[in-house]
Amino acid sequence: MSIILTQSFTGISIGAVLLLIALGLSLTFGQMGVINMAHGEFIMAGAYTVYLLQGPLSSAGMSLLVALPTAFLVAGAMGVLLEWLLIRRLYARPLDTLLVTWGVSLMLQQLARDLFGAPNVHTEIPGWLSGRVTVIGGDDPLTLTHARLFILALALAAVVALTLALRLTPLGRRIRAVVQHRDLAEASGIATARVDRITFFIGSGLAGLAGVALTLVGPIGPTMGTNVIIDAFLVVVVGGIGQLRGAVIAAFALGVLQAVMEYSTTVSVARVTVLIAIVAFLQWRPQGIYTLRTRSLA
Amino acid sequence: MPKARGHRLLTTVLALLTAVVMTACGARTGEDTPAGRVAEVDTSADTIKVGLLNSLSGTMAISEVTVRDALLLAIDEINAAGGVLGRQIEPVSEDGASDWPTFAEKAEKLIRQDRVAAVFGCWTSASRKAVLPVFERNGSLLFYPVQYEGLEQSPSIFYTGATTNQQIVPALDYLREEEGVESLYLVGSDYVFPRTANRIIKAYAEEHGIEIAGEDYAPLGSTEFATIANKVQAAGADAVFNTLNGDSNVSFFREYQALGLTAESMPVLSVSIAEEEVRSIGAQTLAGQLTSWNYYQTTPSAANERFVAAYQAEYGEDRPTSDPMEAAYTSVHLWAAMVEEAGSFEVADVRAAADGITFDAPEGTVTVDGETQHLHKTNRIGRIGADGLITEVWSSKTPIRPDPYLRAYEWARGLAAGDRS
Amino acid sequence: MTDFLHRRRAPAGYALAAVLLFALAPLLLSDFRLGQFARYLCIAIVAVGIALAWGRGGMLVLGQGLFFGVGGYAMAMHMKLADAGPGGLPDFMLLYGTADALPWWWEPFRSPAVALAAVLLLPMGLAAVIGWFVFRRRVRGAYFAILSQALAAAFAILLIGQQATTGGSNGLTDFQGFFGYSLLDPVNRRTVYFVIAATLLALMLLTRQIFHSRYGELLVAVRDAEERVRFLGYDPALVKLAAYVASAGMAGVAGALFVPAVGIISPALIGIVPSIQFVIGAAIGGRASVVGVVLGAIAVAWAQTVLSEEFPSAWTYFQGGLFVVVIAFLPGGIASLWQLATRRRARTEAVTAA
Amino acid sequence: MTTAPLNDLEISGLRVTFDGFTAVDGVSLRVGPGDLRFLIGPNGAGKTTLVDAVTGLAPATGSVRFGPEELLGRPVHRIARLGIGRTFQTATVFEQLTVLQNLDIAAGAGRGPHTLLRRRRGIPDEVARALDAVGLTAVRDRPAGTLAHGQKQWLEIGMLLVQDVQLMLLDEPVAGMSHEEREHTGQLLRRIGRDRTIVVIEHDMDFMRTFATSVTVLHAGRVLSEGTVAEVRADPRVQEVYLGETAAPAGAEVEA
Repeated sequence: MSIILTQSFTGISIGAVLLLIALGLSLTFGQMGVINMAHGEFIMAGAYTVYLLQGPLSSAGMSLLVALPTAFLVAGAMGVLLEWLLIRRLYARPLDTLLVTWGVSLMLQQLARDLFGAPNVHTEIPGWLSGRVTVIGGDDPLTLTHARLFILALALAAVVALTLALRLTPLGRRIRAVVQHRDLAEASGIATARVDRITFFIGSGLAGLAGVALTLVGPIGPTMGTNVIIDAFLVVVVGGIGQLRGAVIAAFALGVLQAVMEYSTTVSVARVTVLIAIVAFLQWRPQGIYTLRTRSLA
Repeated sequence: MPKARGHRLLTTVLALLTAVVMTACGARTGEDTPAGRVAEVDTSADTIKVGLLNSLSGTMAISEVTVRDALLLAIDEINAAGGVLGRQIEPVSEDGASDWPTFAEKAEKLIRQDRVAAVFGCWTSASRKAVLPVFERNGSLLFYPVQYEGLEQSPSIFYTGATTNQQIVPALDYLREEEGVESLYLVGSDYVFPRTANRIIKAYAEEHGIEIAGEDYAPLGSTEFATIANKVQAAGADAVFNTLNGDSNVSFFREYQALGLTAESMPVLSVSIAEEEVRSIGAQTLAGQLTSWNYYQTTPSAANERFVAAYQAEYGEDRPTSDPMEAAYTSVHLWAAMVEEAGSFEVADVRAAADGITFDAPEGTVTVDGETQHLHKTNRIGRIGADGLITEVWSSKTPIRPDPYLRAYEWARGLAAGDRS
Repeated sequence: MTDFLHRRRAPAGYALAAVLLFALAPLLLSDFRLGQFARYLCIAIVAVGIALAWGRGGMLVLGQGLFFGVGGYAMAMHMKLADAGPGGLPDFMLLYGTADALPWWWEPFRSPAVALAAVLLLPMGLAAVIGWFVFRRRVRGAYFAILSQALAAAFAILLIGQQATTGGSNGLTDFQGFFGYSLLDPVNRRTVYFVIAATLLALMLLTRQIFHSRYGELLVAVRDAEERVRFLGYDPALVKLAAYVASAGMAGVAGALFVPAVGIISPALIGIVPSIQFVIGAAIGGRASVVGVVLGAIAVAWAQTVLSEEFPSAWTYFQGGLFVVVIAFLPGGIASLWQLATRRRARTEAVTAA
Repeated sequence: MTTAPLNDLEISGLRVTFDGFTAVDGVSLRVGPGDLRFLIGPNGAGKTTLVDAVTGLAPATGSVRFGPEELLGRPVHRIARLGIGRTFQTATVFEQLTVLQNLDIAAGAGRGPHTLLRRRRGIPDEVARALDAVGLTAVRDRPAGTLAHGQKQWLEIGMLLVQDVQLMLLDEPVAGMSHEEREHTGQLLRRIGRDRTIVVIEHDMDFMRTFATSVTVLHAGRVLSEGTVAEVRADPRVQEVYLGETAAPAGAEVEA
């Protein structure tokens, strides 16, 4: 009985990680149509930020908190650089963007290897995140770990902040205008190139946040980005283009599906099942859970 | 129409060529091959060449570079002491690039092009399986320095790491006898070593009345262990037998810790975590947990003190030494001893001289078993300390005779369906 | 005018390639180097299929490892059974398997005819099923690329998980014979090379024919304006499906030939990274040119062998950087440089003539 | 050439809804063979959506029949195979292919694999005729992407000709053309319209007045008026909602 609850929460916490790694993509891929394979390496940059900050800031908790905004800025800056150097030249060729950014991700991984060494590095988990809370006591208790709760909270906070920013701020309105009708937005005086860059900054910055969160559950190494990037894209693909709520639903649905399948079968079977479920789902809704309808032929 | 004629011409040429090559075929299977079964070793120069085949790039580089360093250290030592049969050893290093076909290709190159006397290296079973036919086909020698899943014996390979009865079986003995374990949970990465190890463990458990509370495999490189940790906790076994590889250990131990499991409440015995891995997983996470190897950096012996000192002097004070490195270091010394004994670099002579060769290795004295081409090795159970070093808590006292097919163990009968001898 | 020249030149080019592959390479290269070269040629065969599906058809096939693996495993299963002899079990099953009987799905591969047919038909059939579902629902672009990648990853995970019947992460290795001929004999290994080279040339010619056929033109039309083609009464899903299936078949054949040439097939050769590697060579060579992709694939594989051992770190930067620069600034690949040059020359000639 | 009987296009009760917005709201109309019907109306009247619905691009309810065949619910390419073709507001041709290749593809929907997998040898008759009809013979080997705007429109019409469509739906075929080009296009439509049914969406009133045999005026998704040019011009409702707008010179050319 309680294992069902435990697994549901496990699914939600897997979903929270998926949501965090996919959230930035749902901006850059979902809203701008840029397929950034180096997104995983921005996540890696966020994780290494925690590692670097733990040296000078000896307190693990402090360094984690400082790392959140720092990683956002670091990854965001990397994103802006990438956008300015390469991606802005390739908006008309989305598939080529995919390949170009994959090449960039190769180089960034090697850079990490040269800077930090090929082996994984590890960070300390702050004391206040290493415990757990007991939700249901008794013989067969349901406990939730602090780290997972923290990730869940971080993911939801990021979604709320992003939603509010898109809805309420002038910048958000401009971003949405550009997404919905680029030419019209340009014609009405919006500097679309600048909006693109800012959108990319935020999307990449969110990858940095995800990297900070990942240090709580997994290793920090040069290949950590590659391990998550496909999952992140699948979340956005299932969620649908241009909709944050799609990504949220997709992340938690995939997380719970994965957790349930893992529990009842094996991890390998679960992975394969989830992938096949996604293919089947796209049969039913090729454009994902939510779509923006347009009249254009393309 | 010149174009159409061009095509027809080409087609004809192709057809002819195909016909020619198909008739120019060599031996059928089963016939003797003209290639000969013994590699020609290049003895023309003043030096003797040996091959080092390790992944210097790719995912396995982390581990394999340390092995390469240990191999080079041993070669330097032998050269400094005057070489082998009076010749200096010249290492030819090739990168397997963590890619199995590349391993096979580079092995072929070392044997046929460089005509080396022996090759040292490989880490994963997959790479060993990939190069094995190359060594057998060319009649050359590979020294393989990593503990592995057993069930293998090739005249072309000397296995200087532990086979299962020198690592897995003693670990089970220890858990059963010293820790009183009555139920086990098996967690491993999804590849050959964990799956085979777990088959052995299950056979052992059946014989000794140990309950297997669960068995889970995660894809290599997997970092999501919440579910597996939940299952481990829910099963409530006395101990966990861990065959996870690399990165996955970080995630697994973090989840394990977060659930409030400890080395006291549910110890984890790992067989793929050595000093090098402890460093990248974090000693804080692993402190108190158990490992099973033949060697630790802390193993007390004069040979080990020399080895650790020489290694750290060469590669850095902060570099730990580990079991596969020690086995690699030992393998070069063993080969040199075999060559001296044989008085020849030829593979057949070296192999003939192998039985009974001993070496005073950092792990203690090891002896070559000529029949299986494995080593007699002492098993040591260790506990990981907060300083990242592993200290011995139990040992088999005497070297264990290698038994890759576990023929001496009644309970293991039928484990390898193919071993009907 | 250039078109005319091009047509005259192409057969000559292919004849030259035939001489290079069949005469010069075997003469100049040692057995060891020739074996390496055979491996590059297998990768080049996959690249030819990529030129068709991606270069011509616009479908970014990031999961060719799936079909490469299916073809490779089909061949490897047959070779394992042939080695084991009539009624025998492959060696790894005896070691890792618990069953004494051969799994039912291995049984058909005892027959060489079935195995050869499976090498081609299994990947094509699989591609037909995947493509039918995917293209009919108009899943395309990045969606298609990511899906095909996910499928390749899923296949690799599936193989690893079934160690008792697939050899798990070790894959299938240690083959003694290839259709009755001993692979221990260098003469036979050389023959394998010739078979691979002949297959590559034949598939290059076939693909060239497809490029110049009406179907080739139609494929370009579908790539550039899929919806418009629909209004002409074609079903673009079927047009794309045909190219996708053909490219899958080529990848399958390449995988099958890879096995006797290299002596191993394993899940590590068919996952996400190897699948992208197939595309890298094709992209650098020039995605839409048959000769371009082949040269690109061979060059990248060769450079990988040579440079990665000398400078592992620099090689990664170089490969990544080259890839980025070519895709971003020279989408036609190296092949387009050559086309650019000929076009310029043609223009100069035209000016001089006038 | 085809000997199929000439068919009527019959639309009844056609309704198209996007996310709650009704773009076409119960339109019924009938166009007979040999007719050159112009479909006019202010921006957002539902003209293009109507054509989308007929050609299977936009899901719709109601009924669209061409001769004996009901079109609604069929996939786009099946409708096209019934002899129904269209052009788009912005000329959509295969820019990388030559004019000849464009036309050859348009002619080939019924080709079997055997023909498809071979090279084109020579120029098929219907392609030669279409090249001649639309006056592109001289540029047949040029990539379509290099054609002038008007030439692209003619190429599109040529593609419909080789497709041998019985019902042609043209979306602003003369937008952006010079006066001479318009004249040329009009004559072309008149010629080819003799044995076909043609529906033209157009904003250019002069063009319409010169070449239309009949006119349907759409407004807010409904048919406002229908008849000859003179009848429609005389309709006070049309003057009120639509023709009045033409006084403003800009609005006539482009629809966003």
